[in-house]
Order: sequence, then structure tokens, then C-alpha cells
Amino acid sequence: MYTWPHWLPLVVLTPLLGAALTPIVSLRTRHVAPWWALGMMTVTSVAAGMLILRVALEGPFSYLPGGWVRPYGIELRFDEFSASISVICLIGWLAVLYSFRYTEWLREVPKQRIPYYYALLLLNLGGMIGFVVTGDLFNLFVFLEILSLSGYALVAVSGEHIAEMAAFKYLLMGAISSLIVLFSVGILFGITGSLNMADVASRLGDTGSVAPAALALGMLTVGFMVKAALFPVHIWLPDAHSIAPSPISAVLSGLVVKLGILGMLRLYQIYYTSGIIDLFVLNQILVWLGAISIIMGAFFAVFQDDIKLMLAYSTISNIGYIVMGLGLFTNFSIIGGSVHVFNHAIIKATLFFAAGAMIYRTGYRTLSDLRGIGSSMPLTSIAISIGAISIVGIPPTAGFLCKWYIALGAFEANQPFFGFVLIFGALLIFVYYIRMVNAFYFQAPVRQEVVDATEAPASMLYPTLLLAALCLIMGVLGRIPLAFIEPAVQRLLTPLGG
Amino acid sequence: MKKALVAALLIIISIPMLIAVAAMPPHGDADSPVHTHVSARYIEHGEEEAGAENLVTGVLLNYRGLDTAGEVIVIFTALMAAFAVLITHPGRGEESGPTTAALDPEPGTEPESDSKAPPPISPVVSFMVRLLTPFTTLFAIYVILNGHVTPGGGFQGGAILGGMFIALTIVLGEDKVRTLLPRRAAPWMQGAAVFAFVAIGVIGAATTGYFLGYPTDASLHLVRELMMVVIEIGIGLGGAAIFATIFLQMEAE
Amino acid sequence: MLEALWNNVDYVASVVLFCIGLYIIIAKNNLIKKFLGLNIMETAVFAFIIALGVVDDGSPPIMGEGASGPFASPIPHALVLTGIVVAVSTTALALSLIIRIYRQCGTIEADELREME
Amino acid sequence: MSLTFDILLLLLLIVTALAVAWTKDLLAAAIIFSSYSLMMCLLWQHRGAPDVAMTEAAVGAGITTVLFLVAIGRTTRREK
Repeated sequence: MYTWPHWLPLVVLTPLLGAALTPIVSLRTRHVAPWWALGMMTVTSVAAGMLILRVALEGPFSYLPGGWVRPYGIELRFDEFSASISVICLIGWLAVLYSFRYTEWLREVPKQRIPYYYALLLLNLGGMIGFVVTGDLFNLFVFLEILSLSGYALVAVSGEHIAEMAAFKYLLMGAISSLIVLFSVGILFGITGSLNMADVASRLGDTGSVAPAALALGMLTVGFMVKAALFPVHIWLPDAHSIAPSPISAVLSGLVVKLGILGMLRLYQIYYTSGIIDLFVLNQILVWLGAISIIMGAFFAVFQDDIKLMLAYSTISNIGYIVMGLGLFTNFSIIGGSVHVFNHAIIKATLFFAAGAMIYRTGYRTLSDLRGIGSSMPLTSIAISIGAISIVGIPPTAGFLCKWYIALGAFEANQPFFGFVLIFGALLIFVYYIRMVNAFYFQAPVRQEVVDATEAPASMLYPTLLLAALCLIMGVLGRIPLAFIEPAVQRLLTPLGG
Repeated sequence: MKKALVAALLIIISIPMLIAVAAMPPHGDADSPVHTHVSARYIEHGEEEAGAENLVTGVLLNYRGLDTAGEVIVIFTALMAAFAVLITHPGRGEESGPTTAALDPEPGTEPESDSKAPPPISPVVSFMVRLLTPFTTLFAIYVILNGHVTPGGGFQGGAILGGMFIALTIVLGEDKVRTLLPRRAAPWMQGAAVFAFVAIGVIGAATTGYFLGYPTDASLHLVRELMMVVIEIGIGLGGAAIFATIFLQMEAE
Repeated sequence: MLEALWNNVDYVASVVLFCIGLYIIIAKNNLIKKFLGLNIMETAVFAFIIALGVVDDGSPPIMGEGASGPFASPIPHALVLTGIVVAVSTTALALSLIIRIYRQCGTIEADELREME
Repeated sequence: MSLTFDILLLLLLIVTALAVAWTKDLLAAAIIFSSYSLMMCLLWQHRGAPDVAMTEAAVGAGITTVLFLVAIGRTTRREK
């Protein structure tokens, strides 16, 4: 069953084709659109499950659209890093479910927009899946554009005037970064004559064109850094992620920014295999930028009153952890960083879903307005607390293991300073967690709506609870993704020649 | 001051870029990797392998078909995005409930918003556009259908058709042109490119075992050509419909 | 160095245009102007990619009777075709957003918008 | 002859790009951008890429410019 070869194109094309059909199925009534999107994501998830089963049993495999062998055609490549489509499918499916009630409630969204909202969400998820499974540099760019364009539009969909400005800021920076990526893909094509990643990696070493290769490396890193919202180029993120509708915030914050990281991982695969450039300088830069992001993101998060803005800043901080893990470039730290890509997606989705449920029920989004909500929405409050504990990295939860590994990596790399930065960042986040728990549980409500609030409807509550449970389960079963990623990291760290 | 600073920054940025491009393989050199690796095979065998005299079409539809599929999805995304951003009131004929878009602060107070009443179209322009329409259409169809032999293809033809559509809208008014894109058929037209790609891709998967695979047998080269033409027509129709709709949507805002 | 730059004058022109576009985006305040800058940047990148596929005294990669080599590489052409579509899609979305921003705020100057926030 | 033509074209491209930067009137800037696209299309035709030249003429100089004109019509023509 799982060896059927066409699962791989199916997993990419189902959401994309589903998006193209969404306006058609919702011609008669727009209420079909959410169910249609949910069905498409279900099919996609089944296909993703098959693929992950296959990669677990057989190791990485390829699919050749049109039957053209590498490097003449486009190659779809499924390896251990591509297994992150499991998280994309999970959060995507839950976000669609969560949107059922949430979009109907958003006053500013004209009801006619709703089918297009689901179409864009499907396009975004399909673009991400394509980005993760493609083995071709230009194809990577095309999928990057699909997911970015739909992302910009999804930020603007809520229709508040700030939303459109935030979307425009996001679009401008995103478009520049995409262009930078395209430019460097052009350079790599110019010096190797190929676009297939594995082929580029094997040819790059022999070209001897060190200067163009270095420029391409630098520009690709900058381009993906913008997508991942690392420190100097993070300015688009807080507005965009806090203003988007909550399910979209979860998708953007949990998944879309991670694709910048996955892009960097692919880049590392190419450059480390070819050995054309010593990556030491780049790694040092990345570690420092990561460290600054951790501190700065956490610092700004502490001072926010708006709960979604706080979560958005905490995303910057967590991207810092992941990038620092990559930059330290030891076995432990890369494993920790890549597993944090998975775990942070789940944790951040929990937090945004729970925050969205509170906003849905009360209409308030600041901590000072939401005081005392712990007694009126107990389950949602518990979910948000579990998410907060995980994001700080307190032992039994999902966040702990990754941070532990990254810290181990820092000591392994003989750079204990960064281990302390990590701990300091975690402490800062702990402060914000204390503030939140204090506001929710130990302060008297100031708003009548908060007192009257009840638990969110089932289509919003159960996704939140499921993700919160996953935060705990991943802490206990964290060894499974760890064991899964380890061979891939080993392969990454072993250059082709040596 | 700010401008001078930015200019200085950009000059600093451009120096490493210039150093790098100076070290690129010489421009126009037939022995550079670009010409000796993948494209060498395309140029040598592309015509019989991909089934198109115009190698660019061969690369677009056959060797790198998935890129082109992605490309049509990108432009479809732009359409969905334009809808999601621009729709503020119930569209024509759709559920005519109470309008929810009472957001605009005071649209009437802006000095420039009196552009609502466009100046009348010059009769010469109007006549020329109407006169040229059949020829433009014919040219667009030629470009679409001959994409695999001569320069051009679905996308170029679609852009020409879309441009003609836009010119007609300006001259004839929106309502007359809307009849060309009825509400029920519009989503089918807009998605035509995606549907054509998926349909041909699935046929390819069923017959050759690869998604977007084309029959390679020499006796089947007409079938292969037909499959390409179907995709080109899909891209042409879809592109034209999408351009026209985006334009109408922006005008209607 | 200078000679290499002279030989690769197409690439150099692309880099210059790229930087001019970037300058417009960063230094100009008007959102539409910024987007004109982005389009210049995009075209510069396309020109760079097209220049990669050029071969001296080459003809277009169209086979058939009477065609004789050397042929320009078809791959960059295919890439740029895709790129142009992506560029126009981005432009369409950005301009839609600009129209909405103007509707709601009455201005499209970045600094005035920042004050409104 | 060919080289002179090339250099002239590239210089003109840079000049038009700078003109877009300097023009205060957005409508004029959009039209100058359209001529920039047409020149780029000429350059690509000259570089043996007729397909791309055709697309650029139809999309870059045509559709993109029209979209810019619509946006300028819906917003404002003056850059402050």
C-alpha cells in the first residue's frame, strides 16, 4: 500500500487542486467550502502518513515527474526532513477545523470572502508541502512563492486597516527575499549548469568558482532569514502574526516561518556536501544572530500586553533557538534545532488556538482585559498554560528536550556562552508565563464579558486540547522524532568526499 | 540625508556582488557549465524527446512541467488573493444580504476619489479597439496553438487575450464584457490552467507511470502534441480569465 | 578584474539595476513607487538569468528546418517565463492591498501610514 | 555594431530605471517603467530569447502597467 509511487505527487497536488476547485464547489452555497477544505486536508494527511511510513521503513526516496532522470527533470525527494509534512498536515487540518466558527464570527470579513479564505489556506498548505518535498532549486522557489503569496493575502483577510498595512509590509520584505533567493538560484545555475539540488551539490565542488558560490550562499541565507524572521529582518513578523485571524496566526507562526529554516537546512546540505566553502564564518554569524533573536524576542514579549503580539515576539525568540542550534553545527545542536522545528510548531499552534478561543468568546485581546479568565474558560486556560510551560522548556513537556539538546550542543562546541544565552532567554520567557498565569488565575476579572464567557465551541476547543495534549506527549515520546532525525543529521554532517 | 545613506549602503552591497559576477563563467562562452551540462542534452535530443520544436516550450511543458504547474497555481493564488483582499460587498447575483462593509471611514471626503466618473472615451480609441479585437483574438489563438513550434505559448497568448479583454472593458463598459465571463462559468475558466495540467498529468500517470509523463513512442507523437496543446489552451484561457478578473475586481473596488 | 567585468557587462548591468530597484524600495516613501522599484529589481534578476543562457553568435533555441547552432540554452528562458508570471502575481496582490490601504487611510505614503498606526 | 547597440541599450535601461526613481508624478513613472520593460524586451530578443521577450512585452509592459495605472487611478497620482 505505502509503496504506491504516486503518493508523493498526490500529497502536493491534493491541496492545490482542492484550492482551485473551492470556488466551484462553493458556487451554490459558501457553506460547502470549509467541509471541502477539511476533506482535501484529510486526503492529504492520509497520503502524508503513507509517505512517512515509507521513509521510516525504506529510507529516502524520489519521484520523477515525467520520468526524466536526475538532473534532466524535476525531482521530488522525500527524506527525513520532509517528514515535517506530518506537522503541516496536522496543524493545517486542525486550522481548517478551527476556522469553521472563527471566520463566521469575524465581523470585518465579508461573508463572500470566506470560500477564498479556505482556498488560500489550502494553497498555503500545499505550497509548504511542495517546498518541503521538492529536490529542485527552482521548483523550491516556485513553491516558496505559492506559500508566500497566499500568506500575504491571509494576513490581510481580516480586513482591519492595520491588517492591510501589516500584510503590505510582509509582502514587501517577502517579495525582496524571494527575489534574492531567485538571484542566487540563478548564480548556482550559472556556475554548475544544473538545478537539481543533489546534482548541484556534487558539481559545485569542482567548479572552482568560489566567489559566486559564496555570494549565492550569503544571499540565500539572507533570503531565507527574512522568511524565518531572524533578528535584523524580523520587523514584518509581529504585526503580521498578531493581526491575522488566529488559525492563520497558528499556521504562519507555527509552520510558514519554519520553512525559512528548512530552506537553510537544504542549503547546508548542498554546501556542506560540496565542501566548496568553509561554513565556519557563516555559522558564527548565525549563532550570534540566533542569540540576539532569543534575547530580543523574549525581551519584547515580556513587555507586551496584547496576548497575540506577545506570542508573535516569542516566535522570533524561538526561531533564534533553532538558528542557534544550526549555527553551532554539532550533532546535538542540529538535532535539537530540527526537532524544535516540529515541537515549536505544535506549541505555538496550541497557544494561538487557545488565545484565539479567548478572543472569540470575550472580544478582548490584552492580558489586562482577560484577567480572571481561568475560572470561566478553564480548559482553554489549561491548554494555554501547558503551551506556556512547553515554550519555556520545563521538563516533562515538548520544549524541554530540544532546548536541552541545543544547550548540550553549545557545550559540545566549546561555546558555553551560548548555553547561558539560551538559559537566560528561557528565564525571560518564564517571566512572561508567570505574568500570564497570574493574570488568568490570580486576578479578579475586570470585564463582564470575561465573567460571562463559556468554553469555546467544540470545533475550536478540541483542536486546542488535542494540541495541548500533544505538547505533553511529545515531551514523553520526544525520542521518536529524535531517532528519526538522527540519521538525516548524520548524513548532513558527513561530506560526500569524507 | 537618508537617501545618501541608502545609496552609500547599496554601493557597499554592490561591491561583493560585482566581484562575484566578475568571477562567473564568461558571458556567452559556449564551454561554460550552463551550456555543457543539462542544456546540452536538451538541445541535442530535446526535439524528439520533448516533442516540441520550440525547446522552451519543451522544457516548460515536459522536462520541467511541474514548474509550470506551480506557475499557473501562483497566478491562481494571485486571483484568490485579489478576491480575498478586495471583496467588500456582495458580488453581483450572489447572496444579497445586508452589506457588511460599512468600514470605509469617509470615502467621499478624499480629494482624489472623485475619479469615480471617468472621462468619456475618445471615439477614435473606441473604434480602433473594436476594430482590432478580432485580429487580436486571432493572433492570441495563433500564439497559443503554435507555442510548441514558434515563440509563444499559452501564457503569452493568455496575456494578449487578457489585455484585449481589459481594453474592451475600458471601451465598452464593464457590463457588456461581464457577459463573456458568466458567474457560473467564471471559476471553471479561472481554474482552467490548473485543471488542464492535472488532467494531462493524471493521464500521463495512468499511461506512462509518471505524473506529467508523455508517451515517448514515435508513433504516438500526435497524441503527445495534442496533450501539449490541451495544456496550452488551458493556460491561455485560464491566464486570460484571471487577468481580466483581477482587473475587473480592482476597477470595481 | 575590470576586464572580467567588461566581459560580463550584462551581469554588471543586472547588478546595477538590482541596486537601483532596491534603492527605490528603501528610499522612497510612496507605496506604488516602492512597487515600481520592486518590478525593476525583478526585471534585473530576469535579465541576469537570461544572460546566463546566452551563447556567442547563438540563435534562439527553436529547432526545425533551417535552424543552425549554436543555440542559446532554453532553461533560463523557461525559468524567466515562470518568474515573470510570479512577478505579475505579486504586483497584482500588492496593488490590491495598496488600493485597500488608500481606501481606509487616505494616503499611501509610508511615513504618514506609520504615524497613523 | 552589435556591441554598441548592447551598450546603448544597457545604458538606456539604467537611465530609465533612474528616471523612475526621480519622477514625482506616479503616472509618468508607470509609463517610464513600461518603456523600461519594452527596452528589456528588446534586449532579450537580441539575446536570443524571443519567448521571454514576447512574455515581457505582453505581461511586463502590458498587464503590469495596466494594473499600475488602475491602482494610480484608484489612489493618487502625486508622490509627496
